[in-house]
Amino acid sequence: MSETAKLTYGGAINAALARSLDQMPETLLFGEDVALPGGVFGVTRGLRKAYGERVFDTPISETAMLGAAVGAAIMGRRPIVEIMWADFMLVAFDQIVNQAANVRYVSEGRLSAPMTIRTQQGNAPGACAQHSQNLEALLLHVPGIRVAMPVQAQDAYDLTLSAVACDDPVVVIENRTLYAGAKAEVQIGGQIAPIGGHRLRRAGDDITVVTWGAITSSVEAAVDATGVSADVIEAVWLNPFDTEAVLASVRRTGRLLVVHEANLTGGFGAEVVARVTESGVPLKTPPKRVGAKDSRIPAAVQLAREVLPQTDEIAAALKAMTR
Amino acid sequence: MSETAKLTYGGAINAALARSLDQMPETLLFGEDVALPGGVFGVTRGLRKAYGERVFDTPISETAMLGAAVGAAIMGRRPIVEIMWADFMLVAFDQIVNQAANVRYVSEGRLSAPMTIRTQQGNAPGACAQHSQNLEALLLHVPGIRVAMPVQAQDAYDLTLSAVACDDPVVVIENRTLYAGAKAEVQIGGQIAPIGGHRLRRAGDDITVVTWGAITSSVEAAVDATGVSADVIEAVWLNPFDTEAVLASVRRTGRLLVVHEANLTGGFGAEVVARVTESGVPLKTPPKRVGAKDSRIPAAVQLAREVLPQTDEIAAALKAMTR
Amino acid sequence: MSQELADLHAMWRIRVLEETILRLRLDGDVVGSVHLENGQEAIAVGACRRLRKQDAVFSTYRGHGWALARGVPPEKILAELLYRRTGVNGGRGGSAHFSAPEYGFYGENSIVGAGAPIAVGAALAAKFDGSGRVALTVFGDGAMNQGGVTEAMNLAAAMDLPVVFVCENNKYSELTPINDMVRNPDLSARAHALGIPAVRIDGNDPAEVAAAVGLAVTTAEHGRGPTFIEAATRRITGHYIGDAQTYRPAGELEADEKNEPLVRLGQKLGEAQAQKAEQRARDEIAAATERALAAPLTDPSTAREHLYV
Amino acid sequence: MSQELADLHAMWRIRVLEETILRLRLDGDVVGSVHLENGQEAIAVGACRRLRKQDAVFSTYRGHGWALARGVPPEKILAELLYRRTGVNGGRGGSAHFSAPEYGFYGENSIVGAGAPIAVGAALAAKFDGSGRVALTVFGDGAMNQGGVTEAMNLAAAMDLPVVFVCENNKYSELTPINDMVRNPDLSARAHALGIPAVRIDGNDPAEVAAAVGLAVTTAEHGRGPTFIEAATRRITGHYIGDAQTYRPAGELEADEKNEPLVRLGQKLGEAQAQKAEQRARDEIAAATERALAAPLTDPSTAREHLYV
Ligand SMILES: Cc1ncc(C[n+]2csc(CCOP(=O)(O)OP(=O)(O)O)c2C)c(N)n1
Ligand SMILES: Cc1ncc(C[n+]2csc(CCOP(=O)(O)OP(=O)(O)O)c2C)c(N)n1
Ligand SMILES: [Mg+2]
Ligand SMILES: [Mg+2]
Repeated sequence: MSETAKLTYGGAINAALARSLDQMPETLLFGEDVALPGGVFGVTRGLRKAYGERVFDTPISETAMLGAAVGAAIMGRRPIVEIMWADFMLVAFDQIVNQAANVRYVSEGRLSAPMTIRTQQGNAPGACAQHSQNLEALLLHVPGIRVAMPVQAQDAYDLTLSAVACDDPVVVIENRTLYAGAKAEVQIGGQIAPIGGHRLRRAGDDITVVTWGAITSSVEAAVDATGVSADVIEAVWLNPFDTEAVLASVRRTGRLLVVHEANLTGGFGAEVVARVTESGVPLKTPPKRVGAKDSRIPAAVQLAREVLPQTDEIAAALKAMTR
Repeated sequence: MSETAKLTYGGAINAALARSLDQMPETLLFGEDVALPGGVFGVTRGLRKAYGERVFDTPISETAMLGAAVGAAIMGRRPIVEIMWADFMLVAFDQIVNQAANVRYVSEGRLSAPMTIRTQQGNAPGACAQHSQNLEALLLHVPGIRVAMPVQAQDAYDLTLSAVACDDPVVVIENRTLYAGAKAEVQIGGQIAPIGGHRLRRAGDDITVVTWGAITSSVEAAVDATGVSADVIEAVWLNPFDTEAVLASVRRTGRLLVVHEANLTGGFGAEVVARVTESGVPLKTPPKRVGAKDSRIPAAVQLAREVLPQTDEIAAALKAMTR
Repeated sequence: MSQELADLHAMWRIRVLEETILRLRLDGDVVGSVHLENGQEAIAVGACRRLRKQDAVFSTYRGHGWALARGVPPEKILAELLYRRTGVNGGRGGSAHFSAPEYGFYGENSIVGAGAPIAVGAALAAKFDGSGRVALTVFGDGAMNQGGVTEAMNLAAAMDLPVVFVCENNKYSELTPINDMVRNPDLSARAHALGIPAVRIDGNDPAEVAAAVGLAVTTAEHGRGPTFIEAATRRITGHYIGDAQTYRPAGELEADEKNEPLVRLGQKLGEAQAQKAEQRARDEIAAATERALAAPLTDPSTAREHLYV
Repeated sequence: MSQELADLHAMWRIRVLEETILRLRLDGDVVGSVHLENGQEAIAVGACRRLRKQDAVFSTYRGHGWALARGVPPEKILAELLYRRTGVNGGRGGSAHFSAPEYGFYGENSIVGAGAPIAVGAALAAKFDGSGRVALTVFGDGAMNQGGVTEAMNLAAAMDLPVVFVCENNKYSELTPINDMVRNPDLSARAHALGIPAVRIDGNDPAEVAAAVGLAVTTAEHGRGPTFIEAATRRITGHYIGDAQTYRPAGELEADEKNEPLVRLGQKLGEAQAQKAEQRARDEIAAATERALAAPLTDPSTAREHLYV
């Protein structure tokens, strides 16, 4: 039974976690500061109180946390583990890539690891190089791991539930700049959708823009400011990625722009461009990617702005490509 | 003063390391089993004896090893650290991505980390999923880290020396199936080249094939078997990547095939395709990538063969694209 | 059959299995890296006889014997190494990374130390699933220097989770002596420091191992959390096949071979009994090998199944 | 000036620097996450006065005070946080990740525990470069549960490297009490277990810290390797700015504020001396702040420099 509630992005995640804990007794929720303190961003507030010991705080031991998630998942629990910043995955990347990703495949399907890793990433003003990276591309090169990246409150709610219900490891990448944004109407309590799919944020005829993550709003702003008639496809699921939807759009528009906040070289934008160009869809103009300029991320706001993709750069690309 | 010697691939690396230790007193060489035992593949044999305490064995502590390399490099040493398998980087990926890569940039050039990480990767018959991955794409998405991938003995010698002499962190990715191969004439003792560049393995007019790593020999075999007139560009340096050379070739051939052993999705092949198609170079046929089919790697040889790219698949692509 | 005879027989099963694998590897039937546990059989045998059906073992790449001791039929292990359809994972795991959950064997792990946190997770699940499961994870002396192992031990201690940490201290990590890699050769001290009860035992005596593991299981069952067992042993074979063991001081291997568990328990029980135990094991493994070799190779067309649901 | 008065003055410099940063942050001149070390100043001050020019400090994100105690001019620290050209890294490091090697301050680190292995590397370099360097790395109680810290300690112990491991045990990791995250609250036991001499000291007494660090430096200098110092302290401010500290039991903060190092040493030295020390610090930091604010912002066009040579 579906109803609506006015929720922030963070609130929508909280609601999805509460529902998971409520309706899926095998769920566990843990991470640093998530239980008694309710999370450093307040996203897990109230859940310990409501659901008791299934929600707990952990030591600062990402390897143990992720390993524990793998082990608990193998045994039939449905752990939801928070890695406070995506950058911190890297101290424990083995447990994702060499462990979680292998469970189902190597066991020939005898075991599975229905675990969800919640994390958040990206730059926020003043964040240092070790707290600013966009790392989805690293995960997307790893078969066996699913990746979702919600931006709107409704998606934050829906994708979190789909991830928790998924019988394979899913990394849900959130964004801390969105947690406490404006409230939006969110449909809650509806059916949990299977993983996959995309969101069409703008519909148009002259260019296809594929994007994901918080920068989606810059893309929308650039489209609106330029008046370019663009399909804006937000890839809320990056694995599985909705290649068909992108191809169908490009077949119509004949142009492809991919925008992500992650570093350009080796970003997932390259994969999107490769899939589209390999398909042989005719293009009226060469495809283009906008991403962070190959660099570490400086703390200084005025420097970070030079490195990270900005709305005007996206707008310029839209105009140049559709001219 | 340059002379030649008959060396295996492993022997060439050993010679390069010996020369580094000999001529660069600030070098250190360490890793698991590298010193007294001479390395599990024998690549570092004799170096402890010849160079004493600068060559030493470490505990099974990749985080401490890589962190120690960062710290020693910052202080002016030139550490060469061996990570026995690229898969094992992942227990300590933080020290590469969040530490080594940041040193020069974040310190505004006041510090640098002239360290070399030697590792080896890829599948060999019977290797399990945790000892078979090709992980260069993960490193190539990280600005601040250089990546080399020698296949021929001469390159193993040359690139190792260029890496050690480089004032930034370099990961040299070797391949264990090559260590004990046939001996080849290797020019030793010549000038140490700066990092960068490519090798043209075959010259032709109808298609450009970009490849790297041990699979280069499958590409050569496929070109030779099909008789297709192909430029085969081996990207021995993946960062810096010789985009110009690739573009120049494709401008001439009008066709692009990229072949790597790594998993297709999110592999560096996508980046190559993206750079070429973004450049607007006219293509006579859509570009194509051949890589491992998105999968974990099974130990069973007959299964691994299904997943990993084979010569006949490359040959088929060459024929189909030039038909 | 006396417990000692049963132990000896169980150890012989492992030894013969490993010898068989060695032969298959040298003959080229098995390919790739293979890690044998000759000399260390008493730990798997002593430990597994105190584990219950609901318990879960997480081993390293050196895990054939643990799987066997846990009850996995030798035929299925051999078939796995031979990449047959009848292997526990149809050959996807191979020698170093197979699992057989239906026998309480949750898998080998080829990343040093990585099984420890996963075992802690299995114990965490037990806190909620009413299974009464105890998770046992085994790793080497060298693995103690992998940070994740300390993290796992601390997490288990902080949460009082039912885990048994077994450190097979065979004094070497691949080709490097542990004593060159640590200041304090008493590895159990690290567990103590985390507040975990820890014992150092003779890992070449299955009875001593069984006693220690039995106590650990009881401790875990009663909600009192993890135990750490440092079991001294020696591998009397190379780390991998082809390892010439030049790193061993003169005489060491000979001494180790005198003290190895099969020799020791065999001498205690007398030649007649020992030979009977050995022969039964040989017969069983020989039959299993034949069946494994006769099984069909896993169909290559299945290679891409089971990546996702 | 007596040592005690010098210590008090040095601690006041840190306190006023942190207060200034807080004000700048609340005013919006400084943006992003900022971690203050109010209450913990005695550790940086006591330690740094026993370090020599050639020594190297590796701190956490909570490192402003360590940089200052190491001799980095306050103006350069403030300018860094304000993203000015005169900042130690021109604003690329910011509050949580700056370095100033010319002052022996090799940087903050925003990855918990990651500085420890790097410090070990700096000590490793000292083994070969004739510098006589001792590397000091400081981290929190929570960082003890990050595996890399154990790895780093073991490597330093095994190789007898000149490292001082300082654990600032302020009893909390962000919002979580350390005692909920470990069984054994004596964190120094872990170092002991690795064969590292370890002491637990009052981290709110700069003299006690100096004595412990002095001994550690001597130990390291003489080739006897690392020392571990667990310094008990309390932060009397939030973990980050905006942290309401609701996780603290009633009365704790008040007690901590009575026992904080500036109050304690101030009372010992008397109001007159204490006020003089404070005032000098205030004057100095105020002047530094003015200069830092007056400096030009780093030119955005330099953003892409220094990625590679
Ligand atoms: C993280 C990681 N680092 C290195 C290796 C390579 N390696 C495989 S076995 C081994 C030695 C392990 O020694 P120990 O833990 O004592 O176990 P043993 O082999 O003696 O049983 C090493 C270094 C690995 N598999 N994983
Ligand atoms: C690897 C990693 N995990 C988590 C964090 C997030 N984090 C930042 S500070 C902190 C608490 C650290 O506590 P402690 O080590 O006691 O140091 P304190 O802040 O008390 O000085 C955490 C969990 C991080 N920065 N790095
Ligand atoms: Mg061992
Ligand atoms: Mg703390």
